[in-house]
Amino acid sequence: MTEYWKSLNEPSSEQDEFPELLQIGSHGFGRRGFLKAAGFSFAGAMLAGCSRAPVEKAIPHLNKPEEITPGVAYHYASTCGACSAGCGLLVKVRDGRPVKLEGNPQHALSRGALCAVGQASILGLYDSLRLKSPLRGGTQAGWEEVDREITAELDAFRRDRKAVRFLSPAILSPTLRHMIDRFLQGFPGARHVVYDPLSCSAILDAHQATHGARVLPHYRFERAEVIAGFDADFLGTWISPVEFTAGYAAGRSLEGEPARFSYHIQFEPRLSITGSKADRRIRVAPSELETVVAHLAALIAMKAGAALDLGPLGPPPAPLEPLADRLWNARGRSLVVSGSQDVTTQVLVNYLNHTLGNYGATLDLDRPSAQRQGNDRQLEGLIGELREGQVAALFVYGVNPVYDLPDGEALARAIQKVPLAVSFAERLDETASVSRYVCPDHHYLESWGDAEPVSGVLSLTQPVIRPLGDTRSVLESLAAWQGIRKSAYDLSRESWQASVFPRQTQEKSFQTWSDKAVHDGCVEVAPARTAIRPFSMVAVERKPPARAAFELVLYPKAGMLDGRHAYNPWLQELPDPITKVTWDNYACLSPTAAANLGVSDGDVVRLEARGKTLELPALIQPGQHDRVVAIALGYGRKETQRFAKIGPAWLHRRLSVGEDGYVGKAASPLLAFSGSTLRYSAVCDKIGKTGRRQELAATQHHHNIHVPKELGGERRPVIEERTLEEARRRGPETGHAADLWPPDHAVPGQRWGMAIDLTACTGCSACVIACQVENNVPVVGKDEVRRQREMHWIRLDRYYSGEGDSLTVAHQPMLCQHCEHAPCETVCPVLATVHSADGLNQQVYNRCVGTRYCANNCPYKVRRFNWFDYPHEDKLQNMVLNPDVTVRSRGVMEKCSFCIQRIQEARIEARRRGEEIEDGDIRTACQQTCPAGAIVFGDMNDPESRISKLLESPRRYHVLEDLNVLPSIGYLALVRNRDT
Amino acid sequence: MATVYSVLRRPLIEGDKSLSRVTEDVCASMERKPSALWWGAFLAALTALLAGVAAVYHLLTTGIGTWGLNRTVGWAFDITNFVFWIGIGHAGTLISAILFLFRQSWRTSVNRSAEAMTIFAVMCAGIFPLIHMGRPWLAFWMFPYPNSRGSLWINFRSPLVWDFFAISTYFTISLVFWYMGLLPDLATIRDRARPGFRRSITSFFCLGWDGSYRTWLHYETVYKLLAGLATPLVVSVHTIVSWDFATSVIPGWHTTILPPYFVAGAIFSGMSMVLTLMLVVRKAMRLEQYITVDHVDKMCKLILVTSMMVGLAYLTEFFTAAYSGNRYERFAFINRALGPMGWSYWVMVVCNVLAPQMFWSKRLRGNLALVFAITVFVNIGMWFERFVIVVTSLHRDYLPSSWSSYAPTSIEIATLIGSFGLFFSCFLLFCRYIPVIAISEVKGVLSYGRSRPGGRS
Amino acid sequence: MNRRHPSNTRRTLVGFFEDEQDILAVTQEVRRAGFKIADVFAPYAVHGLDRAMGLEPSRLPLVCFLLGVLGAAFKVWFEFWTTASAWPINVGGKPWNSLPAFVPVTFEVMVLFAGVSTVIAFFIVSRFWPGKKAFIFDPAVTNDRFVLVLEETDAAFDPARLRRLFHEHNAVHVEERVED
Amino acid sequence: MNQRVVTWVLVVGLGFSFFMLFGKVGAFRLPGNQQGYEPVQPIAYSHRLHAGELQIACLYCHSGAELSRHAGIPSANICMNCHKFVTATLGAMHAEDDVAQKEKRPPRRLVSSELQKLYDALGLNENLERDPAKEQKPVAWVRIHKLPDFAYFDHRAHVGVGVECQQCHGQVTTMERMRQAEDLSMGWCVNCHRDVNRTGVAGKPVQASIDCQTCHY
Repeated sequence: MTEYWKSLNEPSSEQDEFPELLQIGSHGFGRRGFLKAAGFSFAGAMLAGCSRAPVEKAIPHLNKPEEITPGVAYHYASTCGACSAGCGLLVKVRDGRPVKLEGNPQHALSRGALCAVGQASILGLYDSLRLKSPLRGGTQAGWEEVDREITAELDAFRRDRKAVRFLSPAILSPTLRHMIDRFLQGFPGARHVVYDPLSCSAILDAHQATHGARVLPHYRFERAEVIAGFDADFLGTWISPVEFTAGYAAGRSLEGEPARFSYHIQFEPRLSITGSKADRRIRVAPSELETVVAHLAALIAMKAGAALDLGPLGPPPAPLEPLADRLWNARGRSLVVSGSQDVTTQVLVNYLNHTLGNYGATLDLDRPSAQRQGNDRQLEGLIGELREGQVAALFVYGVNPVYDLPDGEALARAIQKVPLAVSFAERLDETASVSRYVCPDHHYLESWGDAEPVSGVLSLTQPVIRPLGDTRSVLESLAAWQGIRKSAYDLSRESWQASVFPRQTQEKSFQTWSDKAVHDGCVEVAPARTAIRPFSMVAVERKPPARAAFELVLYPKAGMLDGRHAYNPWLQELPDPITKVTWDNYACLSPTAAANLGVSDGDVVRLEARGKTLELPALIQPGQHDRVVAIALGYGRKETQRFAKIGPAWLHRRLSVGEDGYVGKAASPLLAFSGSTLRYSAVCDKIGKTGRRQELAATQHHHNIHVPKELGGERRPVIEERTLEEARRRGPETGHAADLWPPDHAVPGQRWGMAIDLTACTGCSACVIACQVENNVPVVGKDEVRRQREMHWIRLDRYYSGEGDSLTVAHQPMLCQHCEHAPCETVCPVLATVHSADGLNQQVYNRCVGTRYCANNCPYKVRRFNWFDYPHEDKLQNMVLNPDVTVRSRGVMEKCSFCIQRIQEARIEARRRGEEIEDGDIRTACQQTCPAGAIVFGDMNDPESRISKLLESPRRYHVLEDLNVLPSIGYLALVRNRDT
Repeated sequence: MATVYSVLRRPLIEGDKSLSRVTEDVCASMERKPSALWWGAFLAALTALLAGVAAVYHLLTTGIGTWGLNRTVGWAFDITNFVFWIGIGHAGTLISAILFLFRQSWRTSVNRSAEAMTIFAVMCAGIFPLIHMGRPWLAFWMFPYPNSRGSLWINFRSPLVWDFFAISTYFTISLVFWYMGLLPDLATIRDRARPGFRRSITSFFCLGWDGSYRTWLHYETVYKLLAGLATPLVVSVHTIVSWDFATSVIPGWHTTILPPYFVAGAIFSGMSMVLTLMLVVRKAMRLEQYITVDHVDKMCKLILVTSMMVGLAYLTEFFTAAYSGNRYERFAFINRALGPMGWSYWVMVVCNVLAPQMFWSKRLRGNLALVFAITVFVNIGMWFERFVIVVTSLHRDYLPSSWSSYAPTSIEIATLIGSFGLFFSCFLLFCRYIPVIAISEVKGVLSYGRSRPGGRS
Repeated sequence: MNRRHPSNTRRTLVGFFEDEQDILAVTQEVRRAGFKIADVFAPYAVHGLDRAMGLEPSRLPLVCFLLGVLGAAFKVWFEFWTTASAWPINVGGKPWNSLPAFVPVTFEVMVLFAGVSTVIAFFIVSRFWPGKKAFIFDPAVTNDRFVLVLEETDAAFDPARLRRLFHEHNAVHVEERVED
Repeated sequence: MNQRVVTWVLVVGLGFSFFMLFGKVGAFRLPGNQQGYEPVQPIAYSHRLHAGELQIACLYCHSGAELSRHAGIPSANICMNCHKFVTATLGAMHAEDDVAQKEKRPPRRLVSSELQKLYDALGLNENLERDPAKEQKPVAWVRIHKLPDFAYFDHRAHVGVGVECQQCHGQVTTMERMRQAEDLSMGWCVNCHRDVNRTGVAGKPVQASIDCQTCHY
């Protein structure tokens, strides 16, 4: 059924009880182009006084494109533009609309996975607040005049040799990089300044020092057997988390052949996703980090018998010696990474990796990564120039300095003074709104392009829909201002022919090569040469750590990163993998610190650092360093004003934004440049209660695997944890309980089931968003989350046990268990939830009357109730809705369906082709996107299927097995590489 | 006339009434103009009812989200109120049916109003299962009717379906039972009334009752039969209501003790509600000689007994939980008493178990003001009993990750108030327009406790 | 009950009493004397009066029983048919024929059928329907009067003797009625 | 006779209620049942002529039925495959040819009023060539067969196993104007699915699931 064309204003007869999605006919936006692109389509129209159901119009093509069959979904390979990791995409297009992003299995880095941000980025395409045309001085203008004026001014600058600056983040696209260089060549002394909002400048500087080239090594976690992380959240937000997670999981797979399990120790000030997975986790204040690394370096140097002058060092902290041994024994198979922005620390890390012989093994410098290129020193320089008004022309692409950087107000004023300030922003962000010209770039799904995230890995981008607005690819803009009138397509092909095609040998003809490349989305070519000299240690001058009562740590959240996607309601409502809080940032304090300050969850605290003050609700975060207060970046964005009234409207509704009209508070003012790099940590001068409270919208309220002490304090056997030894030993088989009932329900055909590996799962929450996109799960807004009415079909339960350095964390994806003896089914009075012949627990929305009895009776509490009709007014945004899944109306229960729409599609296609469904043909949305490959879906009746094999693992257990509800989801016990 | 009082049994009706006197006394309140007190009470009840209507309107137009429920606590005020009212509804049938079968003639002075109360309570109760649905306009899907879905029937395994049948049956039978009892009295009113509206309406509804003894014979038989049917029915209804919880898998719900526990509780709460109302009625309507201190005393004893039964149930629950060795079960009950919602548990215990202990003393049983207070306490306590069972069991079940809390919204509270409004409006109208005492039955027991030597001499 | 024959006239002797004991006694005597008692009217169900009048016990319990059984049987069949036969649907892995789960509804339906049908039957046997015009000997019958009605059927009928009998049992008033 | 009246009223009443309960409720037309819907279409296209007389296969125009969930309404260019040449009723064109032969002149092109609508939609000039001046406006057909939005029907699954189009769409070959032949109710679907599990389709055994999520998800 292509229901997504019916209009909202239909009477709700029994037929139309689900609110309809989109009425393109009445929606002027890009209709012409759209009707051509979109296939067979139904435009709903009311017929006044019609006794029957309203008349629907069916408007076919005039000339149908040969290759498109209406109603069939097509997948196009592309590259994710959501961050600078450059993961591969397969874009699912239904009737001309991209409706879902999936990872591209042929992509050399992301290997078919995608993170939460990538999954969510499709919503950006249908964002109705995206700029639809260029702006001049804040008012709409045409491309011609904008081009005319800009070129005119540029010519003037060229004549009188004015300073032209191009500001951008790490640009993965060789084509664009080349284009920018060409553009700037025209201007004497023009400079291209690169900065990463989440900077790794220190790593590049360190390599400049030790290897003579400003490169970022390509970390190969899959090869590492001992991993020492120093405040590097490589599973969460650091550089290329999807790739790293995949590698990390590969290095810790007991089912793999041969079974391997790396050892991972993490030193960090706050609990990060990475820390939550570490086998050993040690809390270190940011100021101490350098010392710890130095100690380790000294120990390793001793083992290597090399001389290393690090000045006076006390006795090394206890856990370092055993670590040094492990690292030394795993020479060439170990990896030391640090997210520190202190160059000295990074130089020491390079020293460690060099001495351990990891370069060339677990760190690849021949094929360096381009995912971070930022140079904070240059950035600092540029800001200076701007302040002094020396810059005549500033082009800002892909970054938002006014928000990203400290004292943005000053920067804003400076940019306003720049004679020719041009922003390529897709939305009117903080920087764009102070730039004279805004020349909006396409959304990446609308444009041609390419990316080389790691040298030699070329990933291509192709448009999957006509531009929805009058936007223009930045390539075309830059070309146009050089007087070149070429399409992005031609420009990209030219550069491929010139610079990429020669780097490969298999294909002779460029055409066939490029066709294949575009089709596959990713090709490997010879890496570009970079002059790197062998490691040479440089003298490090160490200054004593500034010890303070409290230190400030500014960190990116897995969903929000630096706030570039703050406009995205899915990401705003995504519970943080660690704190489980949505729609806000907050000041994380360790339990001890909180007790000392006398604050509890939700107490607003005022903190002062670097002469700035910030007021945020406190959140008690176990496993955090007692002298650290951690605050997430990326909040308080201008674009979050749109969320003021999101969610259902009713008597007691509260708004999703704060008094200032934004979601959360911007922490970037607390950043600062120091020692040539942008620092994410600082001394916190003052912190205290304000006496006000602000209730946070968390999706989990009891965090401990044990019940409260005063109520018995016993452990709930929800998570099974094993040490590596126990896991290697073959565990006890979980026997099948006796059954009172006659075997009335044979499952002859397929019997769908799922296996979830808790060892692999990092809690990154990509599955949550993937499921939300695939199954049209509504966004409910902060207030509803506060009332614990979030709608996510799959949630990640996060349990703690222990505290401080001995804190252990478990992430558990929890979704409908499709129990064979489902308690929900028996209690439904109207047969709205019953069992299918292939073992699925079916929820039939249109039969549901909403007694909520099933949800009450669900031991896993995975059923979600539509408390309201969740708004679907934004007709453009509705285009992202999956046409194969009903949009649920108010008053009905919903839950995970094991992506039944995918099962049906596969089944019907197989039948049409006359084939059998192969194992792996059907992949649920959560499974498809999981970077760690923790989720496996399949047919439990097929002894050869992957899931059957996994379910035979000794680690397999069922949650609440003793209830004998016989879940179809088996969990694989959580294994940690430690002795207890 | 010389009357000799039996030394063995005190008469049920005081003041040596003659047959016609009884008629006079009972009908008096219907025939005189409503008092200011009545009007005050009625308007108050009506206002409460309107508040409820407004709340329900907002609910139906906006969604269940207007209640304080969440993903973990799917039922709270709605089902609490439902069970509460159903419980209230049990006293009527108990008094009229069970006491009838046990030949408890004292019931005759209270059974009429108790039955009326039953009907109104069941009406209030019936509202909640309806409005607690996400899509109440589809409530008719609960009924197994042939349909164009090939026929798709309903799930007879679901306790909610059992509930649906139990409640509707209970309501129908109670109504019929009540109406049967009403027939002769309607005739009485008909024959007293001057020609006009009252007479025509009563003569329409009394179906042409003429007091023929042949009719009386059948009538008595039917009354016995209905009583015989209603007795197991009343037990079954609350048993089934308890199965809504007992058949689930939620710790704190999934207990075999619930059925007897619920039935006892129902009688307990029903009795106290009857007593609350009777104490007011006998004063306001000057029926002290019909509803005597003796009646009150008997009912107090019943309340005391049931209170002990309920108290025993509370203890047994904890014992079974502790003895079961089931960690979830054990936790559910510890949490019930000491968890974040423990206060509601202790309100329940104080009101239901401790307060009624005063009824051990005959003197206190005679102190009507105190009795009134205690019965009100019991009603509050019984409401909280249901709240404790529904909410505290749900809000912390198996997975600690989905533990949550619950707080009612103004809408829910208004709905509860509204249900009381409905109940009292109906009851006040009943007091006004229908004999609150079964005239013919009272006449039947007038002789009880006195003997007359050979009629008039 | 007033069985009227429009064709031929009907003569009755009616006695009014004020007390339960009186009506019981007089009814017994009249019956012993072999007169045909047309009917007795009372404001409430006087115990023992049925024996005094020599009435058969009501047969309504039979109706109640049969309809109850019928209702239960029908419901059991219906539940089995819908859940296990017409459209068997796997509900929580429970057996197709979950007999125990059918018991509650069956019971309720049994009670419903039995109860309602008995009452309907009662209305039928005593010729009740809404708005029926009742035949009233005396409005006080529903208040405090007991009325004994004798039908003058044959020659043996002796009004004088009966009047005496009535007055012995403190009849407040005796009258003869002729209807046609 | 009063008692007789009462008895009759009761008997009739009970009888009626039983009829309501177990009589053919399906006979009543329920809301949402569009059986017999036969709207006027923008172009008076005749299935009788094309599918009946000329015996053009259903899948020639509704090609989607094999490959996609939607059978699809043919795009105008499909029509033009024939109507590039056939511009009016065959009789009229033959007559014109004869006249033209007599008068020794090339035959004039006759264009029927209905086909003119098609050409207008495509923005063609009188020689049936694209006229850039004219705006193209797709033909807005009135949709007849539609299921509620929570029911997912897939043509592939049915055409694939050889279910006749007529089974659901009725005797299209006799319909001058398209009409909804069946009521497309859930019962109608389910009963067919039940039957074919016993009888099979066109001799071949099939398994047609009657799980809820065959159609509802």
